Parts: sequence; structure tokens; C-alpha cells
Amino acid sequence: MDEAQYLSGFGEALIFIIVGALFILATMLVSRFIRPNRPNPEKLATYESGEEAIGNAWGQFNFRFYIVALIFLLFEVEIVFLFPWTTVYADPLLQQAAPQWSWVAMGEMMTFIALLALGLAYAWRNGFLTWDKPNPMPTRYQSNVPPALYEAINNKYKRKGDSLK
Amino acid sequence: MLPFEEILLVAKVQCTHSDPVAEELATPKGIRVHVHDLLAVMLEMQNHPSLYFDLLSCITGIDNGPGSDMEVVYNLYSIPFDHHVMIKVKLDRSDPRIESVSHLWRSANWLEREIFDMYGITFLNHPDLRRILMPADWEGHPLRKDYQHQAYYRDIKVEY
Amino acid sequence: MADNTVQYKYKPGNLQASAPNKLQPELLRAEEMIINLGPQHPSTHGVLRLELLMEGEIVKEAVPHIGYLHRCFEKHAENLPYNQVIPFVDRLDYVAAMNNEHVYAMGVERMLGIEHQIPKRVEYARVLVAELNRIASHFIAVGTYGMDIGAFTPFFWVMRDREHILRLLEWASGARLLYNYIWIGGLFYDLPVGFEERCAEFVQYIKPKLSELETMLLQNQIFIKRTADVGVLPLDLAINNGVTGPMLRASGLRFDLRRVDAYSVYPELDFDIPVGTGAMGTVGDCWDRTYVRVQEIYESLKIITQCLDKLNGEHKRTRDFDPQALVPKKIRPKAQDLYVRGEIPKGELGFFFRADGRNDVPFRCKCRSCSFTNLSVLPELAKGILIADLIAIIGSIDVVMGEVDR
Amino acid sequence: MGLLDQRFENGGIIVTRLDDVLNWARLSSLFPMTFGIACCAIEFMSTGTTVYDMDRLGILPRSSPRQADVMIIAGTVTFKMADRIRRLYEQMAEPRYVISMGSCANCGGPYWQHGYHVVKGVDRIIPVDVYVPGCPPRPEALIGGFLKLQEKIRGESLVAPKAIEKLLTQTESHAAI
Repeated sequence: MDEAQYLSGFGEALIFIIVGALFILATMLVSRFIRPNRPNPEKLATYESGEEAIGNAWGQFNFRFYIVALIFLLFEVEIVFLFPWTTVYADPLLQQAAPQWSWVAMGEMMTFIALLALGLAYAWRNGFLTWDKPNPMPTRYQSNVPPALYEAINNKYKRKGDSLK
Repeated sequence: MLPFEEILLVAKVQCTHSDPVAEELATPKGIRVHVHDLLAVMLEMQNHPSLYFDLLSCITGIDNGPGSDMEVVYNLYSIPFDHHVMIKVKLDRSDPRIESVSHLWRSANWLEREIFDMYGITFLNHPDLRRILMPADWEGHPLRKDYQHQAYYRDIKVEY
Repeated sequence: MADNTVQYKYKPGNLQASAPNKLQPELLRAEEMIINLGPQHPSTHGVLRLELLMEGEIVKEAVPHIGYLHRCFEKHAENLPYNQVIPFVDRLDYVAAMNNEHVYAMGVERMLGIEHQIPKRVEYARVLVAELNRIASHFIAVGTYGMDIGAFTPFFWVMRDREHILRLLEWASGARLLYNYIWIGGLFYDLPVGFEERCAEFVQYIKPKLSELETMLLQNQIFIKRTADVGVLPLDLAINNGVTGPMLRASGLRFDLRRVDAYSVYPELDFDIPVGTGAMGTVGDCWDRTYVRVQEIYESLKIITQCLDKLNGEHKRTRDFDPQALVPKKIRPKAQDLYVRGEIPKGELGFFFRADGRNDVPFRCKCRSCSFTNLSVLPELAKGILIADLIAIIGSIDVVMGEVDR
Repeated sequence: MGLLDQRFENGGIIVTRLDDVLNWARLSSLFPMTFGIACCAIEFMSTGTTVYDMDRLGILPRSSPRQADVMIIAGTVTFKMADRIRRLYEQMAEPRYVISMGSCANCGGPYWQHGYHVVKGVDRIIPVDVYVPGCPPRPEALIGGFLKLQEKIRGESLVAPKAIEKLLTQTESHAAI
């Protein structure tokens, strides 16, 4: 409606952001003053399992991780768009001003989602969503003992007390 | 169930260097074989249709002290026939070497590594003969009878 | 007197010098990397370290590094008289100390030739405390395994119930965890008055809790999804790898030394040997291993009930019964080699003794520990699995590092 | 005597020193590192779970050294492990404290004579604040160790912090390398 209120909504958010940032900065500042600071090579090491990291972390990763991350990000962004849209698409004031407003808004959003879904279907179709299946490969070992002998052991100790029971 | 004498006979057929000796003072009863006969005897023990020693329970290294010899003792057990046997091998203490049996029993892999670690006995054709329990830069083989531990490790006193 | 000043001097490269990596980073192919797991890691059950060759999430090779808890058991056993070694035997598999003591005492008695003279009451008391401790050990195994998989509640439940066992054993022996209760030729002390009644109460208390645990953990869909068909160990491979205990039974072989060797008073007791059936997946998977452990708790309860019957009936407490009557003053076995084995919660614990007949200390005492050989199967199981499943497999092997490294 | 005990009488104002507030904050949320080495780790587990419930003292195990305040050496320290313990200790955020739990960590315990691979006391590797005797110590003893540590922290001062003083001497030895 009037401009002042419209702005104050953002103003509130701005104040939240500023206070939040200040809070974090203040706590970090306080801890900076009171914490002991004695770095040494072992302390600055990244790895925490008690071993020394060797080599570097710039190895090649499978492309699959990147694609999954990308698809995930896409739908995150979609959600971000959906939230403000839900607050306005059924707004009675806007509907009064333009009677077709809700249908247009709905149609636009559905098109947007359909486009993304198409992308997802494409990725799915191309097999980017199928994750690595484990393929356990214990050494094939066939002992010379005939399985019947083990079966005999199983029968021997099967249940001594069946008659006792 | 085969009596011990027949197990001994089975071993005897495989021995080409010297006859196996029965050790009566052992529980389960033991067979002492020549170090070069070991692999043949072990292979037969595992695959003989009335023995089938399929479980290698334990491998023990023994150091009989300076001036004497070293021994490796294998404890075999046959699950299908409930046989026990103890196979003993004597080694030269100055240069202890013996064929690995880790291709017959996979459990021998780590057990042999442990004996290598503790006694310095080299297992020929072992896939991965490294120290297993002690640090890689430790000096000496701790369970030898003449072992003296080092005074310091990483500048920490080893003695109390 | 030990001087307590910091003596350690840090030098870069110390870590690699004491436990060098086996896998070489220079030899990696594209998309492969080496991940180090442990020794400080919440899911490796102590100080186990694994070097993993990974391709994405798939483990291609696992190299276990052990020895971070090597406490020189064999050196102690060869330098101390037989009876003084029992505390060190406790500290091998420290969650099942009674079982270790039982096997060790049995071995020395067999060397002395007094194995069959032990009074029945002593033997029943030994089996009773050993089975109680077996339950405690399986509780730890199942509880921490649930925690590895992501189920936290069962862990608290089993720790609560385990405390009752610890209090019973503390009442009998005076210690909570490491007891030194079973002596060579007897017991440290007869069971305290009223122990049998309390024990029977405990059995009544624990039965409903166990079925709760089963519903909560074994029938839990998340647990089943995480463990069924994971880490399948075929029987032939298991035997060839020297795997024993619940792991071997989960692979489908009814092989329990309490039955096979029929030592102590076990032949007089009626109990079943649970085996893996592949109820939720394949025979020999992680679910089967956990299932076998839980079923063994039931079997142990059966044994305990029967022991209590005997201890209250046939082999009743008498005023002049001395559990130390047969304890030898001087333990000097004849010259011989002896391999003794017994079933502890993790599998076959064996001791190889060589006595020379002249000394009170064994010439050689080797401990064949089940966790050690059970763990050596891990590289086989780890090939080609997801790294999340690796945690499930380590937990299902149920390693106690004190016993692996000795 | 608690820090806030009986101090609300005069108009609800708390007068305290910065030292006290800091010490109070530190001692009330001692996060130990879940670093079980041997038998004592099982008792440490017992302490953490249902029956003894360490949580009621604000003691909550953390898995990463960066998030931990206290390192509990729960078990036998071997020479192979010594390098790792030292490194994990270095990686903890300061102020950091060490509780040596059990005889093995205190002095080598039963392994003092023939234990060629056992470090005779973790204090040869890292400075220790509280020693808890026992083999293994009962959970009550470990909780007692924590209470002792809290007492120790209560007496610390920002001006001359004892734990940090000790560390300073070590960083000098680091700088020398």
C-alpha cells in the first residue's frame, strides 16, 4: 500500500542482518581477546585423525559429484523463488486490480517448474542420478573340502537337546 | 578319524629331505619336519581327503636362545574331521628363513608378519612382509631371547 | 621413580617413520585418492588405523595398520610365573576378561595334569561368570555396532543392562572390569552368599529387555537396510582366513568350541549354537553377525540358568568348601608343548605354551587372538564397497584392539 | 563454593571478576575428546552413558580435537601411539587440559617392567593436569578427576595462566626445530 510500510519490511530484515553480523563479530572479537594464540605447525595441520596428511587435495574427483551438486543447487534456487511467489499469487488486492493475475502467476510458475523438471528428467534419462552401486569383490576362494562335510558338522551340532526338551 | 600315526605317514610320503619326527611331548601331538619339506607337507595336510586341515589356528615363533636354533610351530585343525596336529620346523638362528604358507591359508599372512616382527624370521614369498605391531623404525626383534630394548625412542626413555 | 617431564621431541616426519603408508600417492590413477581412517576415529573401535584407496565413494583397497596398542603380553607371560600372568590375560580382551582367564587357567591346568580334578562347583562357578561376561561383551558389541550404524538408543540400553552384570561380577571378584577371579586350580574366592539369587533375578530382568533390544535394533528397517547384504563373508573364505566365533557361525557353520572341544562342564549343559541364516539378506552378512550375537545372549542365559540350578542343588555351597584347595603352591609343569583353545565372545582364543620343566615361567607363551585373525579378513571384505558400509563391516567384526595388538 | 551461590542478595547485581566468569564458563562445559585407547575407554564409555551420566556435569564427548577442551588418555600409551597423541594434543584448541586415566597412562601401570613398547607415563609426551589412579579407574573416580580439574580451572587467572605457561615452554622447543 503506502511506501513507508513496504520499505520497513526490508528495513526490519536489514536490522536483523546487521545485528546478526554484529553479534558474530562481537563474539569473535571477544574470543580473540581472551583466547591464547600459539600456533605451531602441528596445530595448523588440517587433518585430525592423528596422522600426517601427505600428497595434496587437488586430485581429480569424479564428475558425477559435480552434477549432483548442480542439480541440488538448482532445486534450492527454485525453492527460494517459490517462497516469495506464494505470498503474492493469491493476494486479493492484486486480484482486484487485475482479475487474471492469479492464473498468470500460476502459469508462469508452473512453466518455470516444468522447465526445471525437464532438466531433471534429462539428467535422469542420461543416468546422472544413478549413484555408484557397491560391488563387493571378496577373493573368490573355493576350498577343496566338500561342502557336505561342513553340512555334516552343522547336523552334528544341530540341537543336541531336541529329545531333552 | 585317523590316528596320529597315519597323519605321520601322510607327512612322511611328502618328505624328501629327512623323515618327519613324531614329538610325543606335545599336545596335540607334533610332527617335526625339515624346513625344505614344509610346503609339500602343508599342501598335503590341507588337501588330503581324510585330513582336510582347513583351519590354521596359530603360528608360533620360538627362539631357543643364542647358540641354539629357532623354531616355527604351526597348529592345524581340521573342522570336518576334528583332527589337531602341530607341525614344527627348526631354523638356523643366524639366518632364519622359511617358506610362507600364506597362499595356502590366508590367516597365515598376518601371523607370519607378526613372527617376522617379533623374531626377524624371514618368510619367503610372503606377499607383504612388513612390521605389523612395532613401529617401523624400531630397533631389534623384541621376543628374541637376547633382545635388549633401545634406551630412547623419540627421546622418550624406554626404561621405567 | 619415573621422571614426569615431557621428553618427546617433535620432528616433522615422525609419524611417517613409525607407521609408514603402504599405498604410494605417486602411483594413484586419475580419480583415485588415499583416505586415512584413524587411529583417532570414533568408529574404529579403539586405535585401529585404515588406509583406504578410494575411487569416489568406492573402496578399492583397505590396508589396516595395527600395533598402536601393542602391550607386550607375550614378553610378560615369559617373564612372570604362571599365576601372575592372569591379570595380563584379563587385559587382552578387556570386555570379556573372565572368558580369557578361563581359557588360560584351563591351559595351565592341562599342563599340570589337574584339569579333571577341579571340583565341579568351581567349574560351574567359572562357567557362570564367564557366561555373564560373555553377555556383557556381546552387549558392548551390539550396542556400539548400533551406534556405528546410527542408532544411539540401543547403546544406552545395553550399557544400562551391562551395569547389572558388572555389579554382579564386582560383588564376586572385587573389580568391575578386569577381575583376576579365576585362578589356576580354583577361584579367587567362592561366590558370595546370595549371588545365585541375585543372578536369577538378573536373568528374569534381562529377558524382556533383550526382546526389546531385538525389536529396537534387529527388526529396525534402517538397521536392516544398513547391514543386510553388506560385508558378505563366504564360508570357505572365512575358514581359510582363520575366522572363528560369531563371525564364522554367521557364515553358516555351527562351530562352537564349547561344543566341539567340550571343555569344562559345557558337555553337561544344554544350549544351542545359533548360526546365520541369511534371514534379511545373504548368509554371512553384517546383519547375520549381529543376529548371532544377540541369539548367543539368549543361549548364555540358558547356560546361566542351568549353572544356577547346579550351584543351588547338586554342587551346593558348603561351609568347608575351599575354592583355593587345589591351587598349586608352585606351578612347574613338565617339559612339553601345549596348545589350548577356548571360546571367548569373539572366537577362538588360543595359548601356545612351551614349558621347559625347570622354571616357574613358560619358555614361550604365544597368544592366538581371535580379533587379530578376524580383523585380517577386513581387506577381503572391503574391496569394492561403499565407505559407509566399511564402517558397518568394522563394527560387525567386533574387534577389541587390546586383543588384536596384545 | 559455587560462583553464583549466595550472590544475589543485594539488589540482584552480580559482581565478579572477568577471570571468574571465564573460568566458570570453561569449567562448566568441559568437552572431553572421545579418544579411547584401551581398557579404560570402556569405563569412560560407562561414565558417559546411562548409569553414571557424565552429561549432568556438562561433560559431553566430542570426536574432534578442535572441539575438545579435555583430552582423556584412557589407556596404555605405546611408542607407536606416542606421535599421534602428541599431534592430537597439539591440535586441540587452547586452553586445553589433560586427564591421565588409569595406571598405564600415569606411569606404565602393570607394564612398567617388561613392557618394551609401553611409554611409562603419558607425562613423558604431553603435560598432564590430573592423574586418575586405578586399573581401570571406576567411573566415580573419573568423575572425581573431572571435579579436581574443575577445581584447578577455578583457580586459574588470565594474567598468569598455569596451563598456558607450561605450553609456552613447549612452543619454544617447537620454534627451535
